[in-house]
Amino acid sequence: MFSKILIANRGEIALRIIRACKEMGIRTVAVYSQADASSLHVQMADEAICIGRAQSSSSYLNIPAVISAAEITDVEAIHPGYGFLAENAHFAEICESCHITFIGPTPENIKLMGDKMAARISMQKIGLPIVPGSVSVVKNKDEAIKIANRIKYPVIIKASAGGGGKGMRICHNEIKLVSSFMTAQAEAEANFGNPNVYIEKYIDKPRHIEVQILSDTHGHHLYLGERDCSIQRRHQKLLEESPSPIVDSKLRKRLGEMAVKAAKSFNYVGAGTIEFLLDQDKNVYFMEMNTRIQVEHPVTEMVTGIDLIKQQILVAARARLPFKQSDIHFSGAAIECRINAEDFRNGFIPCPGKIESLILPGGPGIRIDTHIYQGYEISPYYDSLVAKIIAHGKNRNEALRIMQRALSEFKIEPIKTTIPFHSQLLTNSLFVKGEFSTHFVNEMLGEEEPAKEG
Amino acid sequence: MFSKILIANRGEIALRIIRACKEMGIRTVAVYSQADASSLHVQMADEAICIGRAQSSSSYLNIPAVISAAEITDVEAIHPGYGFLAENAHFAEICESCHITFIGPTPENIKLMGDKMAARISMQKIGLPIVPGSVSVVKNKDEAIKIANRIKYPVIIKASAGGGGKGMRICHNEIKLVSSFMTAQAEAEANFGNPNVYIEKYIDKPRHIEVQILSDTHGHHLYLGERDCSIQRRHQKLLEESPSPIVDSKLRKRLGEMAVKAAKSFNYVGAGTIEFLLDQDKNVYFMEMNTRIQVEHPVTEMVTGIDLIKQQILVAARARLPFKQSDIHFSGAAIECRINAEDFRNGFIPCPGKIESLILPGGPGIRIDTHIYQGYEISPYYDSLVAKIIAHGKNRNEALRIMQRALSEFKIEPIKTTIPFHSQLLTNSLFVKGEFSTHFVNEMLGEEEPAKEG
Amino acid sequence: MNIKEIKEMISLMNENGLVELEVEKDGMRIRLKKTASGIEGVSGPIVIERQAMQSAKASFASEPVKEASSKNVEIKAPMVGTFYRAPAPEAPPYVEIGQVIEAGQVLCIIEAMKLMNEIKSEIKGRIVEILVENAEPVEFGQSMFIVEPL
Amino acid sequence: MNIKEIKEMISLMNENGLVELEVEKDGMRIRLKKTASGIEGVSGPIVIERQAMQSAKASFASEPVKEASSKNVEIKAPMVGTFYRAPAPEAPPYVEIGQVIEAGQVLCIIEAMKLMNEIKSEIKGRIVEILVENAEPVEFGQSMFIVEPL
Repeated sequence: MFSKILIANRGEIALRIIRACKEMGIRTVAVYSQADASSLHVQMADEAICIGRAQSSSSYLNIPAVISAAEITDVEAIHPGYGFLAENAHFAEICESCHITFIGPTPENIKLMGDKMAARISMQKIGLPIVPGSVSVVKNKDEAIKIANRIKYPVIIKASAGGGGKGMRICHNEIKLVSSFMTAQAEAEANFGNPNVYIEKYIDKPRHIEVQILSDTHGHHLYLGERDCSIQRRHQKLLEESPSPIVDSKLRKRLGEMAVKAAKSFNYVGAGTIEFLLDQDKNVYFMEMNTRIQVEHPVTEMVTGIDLIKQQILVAARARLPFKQSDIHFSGAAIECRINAEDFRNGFIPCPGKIESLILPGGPGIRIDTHIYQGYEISPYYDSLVAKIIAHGKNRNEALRIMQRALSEFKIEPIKTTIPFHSQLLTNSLFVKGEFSTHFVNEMLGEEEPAKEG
Repeated sequence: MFSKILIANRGEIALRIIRACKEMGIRTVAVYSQADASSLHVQMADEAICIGRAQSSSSYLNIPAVISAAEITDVEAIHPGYGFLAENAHFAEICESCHITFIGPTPENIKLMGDKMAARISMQKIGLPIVPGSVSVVKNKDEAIKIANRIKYPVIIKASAGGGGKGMRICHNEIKLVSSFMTAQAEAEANFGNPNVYIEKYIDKPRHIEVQILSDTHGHHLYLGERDCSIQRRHQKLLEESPSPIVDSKLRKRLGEMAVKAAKSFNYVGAGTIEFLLDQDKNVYFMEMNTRIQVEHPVTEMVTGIDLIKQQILVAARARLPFKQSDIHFSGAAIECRINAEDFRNGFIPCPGKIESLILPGGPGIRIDTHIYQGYEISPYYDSLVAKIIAHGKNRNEALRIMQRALSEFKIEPIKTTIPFHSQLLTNSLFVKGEFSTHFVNEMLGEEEPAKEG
Repeated sequence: MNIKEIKEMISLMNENGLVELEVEKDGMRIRLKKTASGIEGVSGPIVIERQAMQSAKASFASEPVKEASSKNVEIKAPMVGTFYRAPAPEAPPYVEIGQVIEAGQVLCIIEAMKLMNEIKSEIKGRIVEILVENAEPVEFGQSMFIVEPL
Repeated sequence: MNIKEIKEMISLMNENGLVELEVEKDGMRIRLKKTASGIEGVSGPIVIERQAMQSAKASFASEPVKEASSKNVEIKAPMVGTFYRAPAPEAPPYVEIGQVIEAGQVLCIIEAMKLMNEIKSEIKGRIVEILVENAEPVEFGQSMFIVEPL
């Protein structure tokens, strides 16, 4: 086992990892930028090293600085958290060459899943369903029509270099497809400097369901149930829950076994997440895999009772997973609300600033993961996540009520946050009934869909 | 079900009850003294009524003021919390006569268990073991010798009017008994104005083990496992845990069934606690029953997943308990540390004052029940409990590590608290092994025992 | 002026709950200010003000309201209950605005637990304002009347 | 009024939770003001160094230290790594205390990821102090030298 770990991250996830290390008796080294000198992760680690300026490129993304800090503090391993260097295969390779354990998958694991298109092809090969359509560039109108006829309308045109919903066009028939194809190419060129587009079957109002997996270096792979992350806005998740209100135990087992099959197929190591889309008929499509711990991991921890960060550290130290699939039980329901310093009533624009007054929720069924405190200055340099509230109840209904109660307690002045968004969401009758898709937030707020009807 | 409840209490327990009500959709009325105007329970209740001056006698113990507040706010029930009016049969009777539901047992239940001597006699009658000895006043030396010969040495002489260890004398043989008897009478007279003493078998280094029970108005009684509260100083509990490290499932069942038998024997209603002493051979002795919710109820909630406050409210509304004994399962281990504003290094003297800087622990496995916030002024008028930290792990060892980690995170400046005491306790090897009695804190701190060797 | 004197000033501030202290004397000026107060304004050479309660629900005032041109005082509820201006529904009110009252005169009734408690004035004065409607609840310390002492 | 007195004032502020302290005396005026985390505002002829961040671990200074009688500046580490005073274990140090240095002159080496990075002075001056021992780690922004500009 490691005696000392460096945490190459900041904010709540750095604190989360420090907590796991403390409970395991492992000493911790925090790294921080000049903007984060008064941050809690700096205060709570055993050692802390300033590695650069506020800009991430100078600090948290600065590989030489991170490695150098690891060397001068003589750590045996680095935990990358999420974001920053967590899915950087090059960084994982450098760690390896410096004889520092990267707490995460192998560089090869990261590389394979980092190329989203290649990942889908490879998962299709082992029998996972993917969204029907081209997995390569569609050169012209005629090819587009041929593909659309094969996969059936509606279809969606996407920019190869795209992301975040930009440059997408939905087409319900051939006339629309013909008229949209050139426009889509032009938009792709304009937005991404690359005119390449591809065509997929359009999945209307899907659910985003992801499966948590855990793999050790001895070839054991487990699934820890699903998370429903359909509540998102512009591809930013806002609320996650486990179990999903639409996944029954049969579907859970099927999704879990697919996820384990995927992990096994390329000898995955560590904690990972397989993302699926579910259409309205509950058809399942593999989307991608995230080769890191995720922001929303606590909901899985609450319902399984398994500390995922501790397991990441254990498997990185080549330990065997201490349980079998049959040992994993799901208890109650857990919901996570991401409290971001964003003005919900003003297009979710980030609202950094100093916290003059703070009351965090507490009491039964509530877990708080946060790095903020009264007097803390929320920095404009990093993401706007200020706290995760996790509610755990004996069922979804109780978890929702606990969360509503917790939101009503949360005071953070004068910062504008997503708390009012969540309060509104939690009283929406469709949400309460569990009837929602990835379009739900847009619909609730009366915002435009990211993908235009072609 | 009630639509509106008044909470006749303050501090963390008032907040705890407000939380349960919010989750049940019940509106809340807080009452408060002038010293508590900026308290969190006042801020978080739907309505708040000032009922008197800072002194408890003018406010939280002022029955006409509490009842009057209940009448003007038109509530259907009053939750008394713990302390103050919680075990006041007269108050429960007044509530009844004003057609307000007292959320707790019947006045008769409270009265029977309020007389500790009568309670023991009555529990002995139904077959519960009690500590051997006199259950009435011992008039003279000769009677004392007769009793001691019957129950065997060592014995302890206690003042009938006593409490808190005062006026107690331990005697290991007849010579000591004879020499101590008159002294004990004189001390009882001096300390309590009443020379009456009684004699009991002396239980050396016992454990304080209590069983949580839950009874509805339909004659159903359940036990929710035990709490080990042996870590106490001058009869003030400092740390509680469930399960007890020395109670196995067989003993748990035996204690639980005794507790249920006790509750059943006098038609108890609501949440209650049966306190037992366990001697070093694990002989069990009934001590007393507390007819209220207790400070340490969260450890039971964590291991059973049952919200005791919600159950109190439900059974007060004459609902049936929604589970049977066979539905109660115990999961993992939970520990509660009471963080008091007391200077541990200076005889635990209370240290009220304004909280200038506050960081509460968080993260996985941690529940915080507190009414404090940065800027809050801890009042000298009430008890010194400022926060309860509850750690829940998959076993005692993990819970201890989570608690140690949480204690290291807790910052409350410039208030002196029991945090350093708990940090020291949690690294004590005997405590970690689970080897401790009610004398443990005195031994650890090198303090004098409350009862003198005769 | 030396450190010892400043120390004395600070302990004065601590003892008296001051948040700011400014002294100017023989070409010498000292100004001390403490955290966590809602009070910003400073006037005169030495200003002493008490900190107001934070809670919105704490509507009682701990000090009598004093206006610049008057010495009016508030009469506060000594108990929680229901406020009645008259001894019976049909009876005339005990007092009206403008009325001169004697010390010991009954001003209203507060009903608490079915008991009618007569509330008497401790001072002689003139009723300036009646702050509670008939049959409305009052909490402990809530202002009921504003009286101009005579 | 001297530094000792100011230090005493600051510790008085810290001990008593003052946020502002202003003293004017014999054409001299001192005003100290605190935020929640440290001493912030400064005016008057004597400049007080910005207080270090709360964390014991944040040992870098964000502002150059300026003493009343000098304009000395700090040379800080531009990267994390191991500090070496000489190009090789046996070689003489690049600079010694009292030595005059030119702009562009190498002052030390910081080793990071097995690379030896020469750290050069941006100013001409005289080495007043060397704050890091040979072969000790330095973090980003840590002061290594105090230089009196010439």
